[in-house]
Amino acid sequence: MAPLVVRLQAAPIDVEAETRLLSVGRGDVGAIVTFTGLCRDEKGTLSGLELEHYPGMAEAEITRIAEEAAGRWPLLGIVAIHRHGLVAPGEVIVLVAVASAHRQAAFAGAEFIMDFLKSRAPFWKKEHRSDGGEGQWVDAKESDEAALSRW
Amino acid sequence: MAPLVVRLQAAPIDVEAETRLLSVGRGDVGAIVTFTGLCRDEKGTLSGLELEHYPGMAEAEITRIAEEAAGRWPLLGIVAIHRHGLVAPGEVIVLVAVASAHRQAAFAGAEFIMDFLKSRAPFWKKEHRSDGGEGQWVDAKESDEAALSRW
Amino acid sequence: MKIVYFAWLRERVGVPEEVVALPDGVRTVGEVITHLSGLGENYAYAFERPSVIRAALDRKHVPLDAPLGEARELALFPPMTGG
Amino acid sequence: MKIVYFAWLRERVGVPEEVVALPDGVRTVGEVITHLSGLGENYAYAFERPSVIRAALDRKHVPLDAPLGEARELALFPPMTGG
Repeated sequence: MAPLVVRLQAAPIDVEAETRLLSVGRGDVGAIVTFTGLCRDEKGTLSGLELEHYPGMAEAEITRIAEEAAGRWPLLGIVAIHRHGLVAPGEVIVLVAVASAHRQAAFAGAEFIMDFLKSRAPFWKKEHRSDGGEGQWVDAKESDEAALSRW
Repeated sequence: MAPLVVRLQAAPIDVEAETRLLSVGRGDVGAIVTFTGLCRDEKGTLSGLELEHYPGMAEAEITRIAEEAAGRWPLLGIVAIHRHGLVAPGEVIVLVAVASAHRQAAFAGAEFIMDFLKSRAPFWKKEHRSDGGEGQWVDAKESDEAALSRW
Repeated sequence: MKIVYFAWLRERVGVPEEVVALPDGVRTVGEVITHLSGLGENYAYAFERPSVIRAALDRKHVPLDAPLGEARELALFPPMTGG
Repeated sequence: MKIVYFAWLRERVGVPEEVVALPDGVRTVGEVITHLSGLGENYAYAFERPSVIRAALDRKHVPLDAPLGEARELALFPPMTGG
């Protein structure tokens, strides 16, 4: 496996710059699959999401998931970057980019990482309401837990 | 369905600019999956790939595949851009970017489009060899035809 | 009928497209291929393995047993390798 | 033992972390939760549905019946909603 970049940051994610690292100056990468998860405004009712995380564990857990993916498929590079703190609608919450020689491994690796990141990486989202009212903690979806069973 | 962009071009693809169109100024997009297929150099033996296409049919066929995806999943936007002519190693041959509210639909839509694009869009690749020798036409892979059966 | 060729089929036939007068009995794509195969060495070489040939009528994929119908353009090409 | 809380569990308990002296009989994560539930109304509210609680010992996920062993930090939190 080649580059593995895992990072948490409060600042906006530069998707293009982070993804470029996977292919620049090399001729073996034939496929890159990039997933970006964006903050939705829920029909204008939200002004943003507050992302709480478990420092120390969050980065370690994403690294563990990425390394598991690298062991399952012939990947040539992985970038996984997650925001914390306040994120505005339209901004990127998470970026997962996976490089491989061929598309099947790149797709599988990216989906695997996202599925496990959703249910295993210690992050929690709290809504910030546009009307200033008390926002709710986002509920975990059963479909996210169920998504793990296919791997 | 929202924006559907299908284009063939001889010029390099600006992945970042094309993908940005899917989320700019909107709060309903929660997930974008981007696939880029890159020209490999096959351990330095290739100086590039010549991409031949069937004008008129290529764009129509990719549009048909994208519309089929939009009918199967709740997609909020699709961008599919394919190079023709000479492409150098490291350059993007094809970009498929799919937006949705949630990640499962975005992943499925992007994989579906790529699987059908590979075996149904009328493009053919000829190798250009680094040593100046006569390059070969790339053979279709049986695994690409087989990939269609899962949809 | 206008026939267009792509990739190594185009290289072997020697032209990217041509208009071919088809005998009366030729009614399907496969029958066109059989007819073309008899037109010369370059055609025989191009169509030596008919089973790998793909076809489109008026820019829509069709199987080799498809009738020509009213189609104006027949495209013949190897399996596609885009993406 | 050092216990850390996240999300609505942190809000309900009222502190992000604390050191709790555990009685001798408390040997598993689930037993810690039972013990905490008896420490006051805020704890009882936080842990009213023990089945939804997730736990990590020294920053590794563990099931609720996991023994505490030599772990130094227990984290308790709701199901995760990252990504």
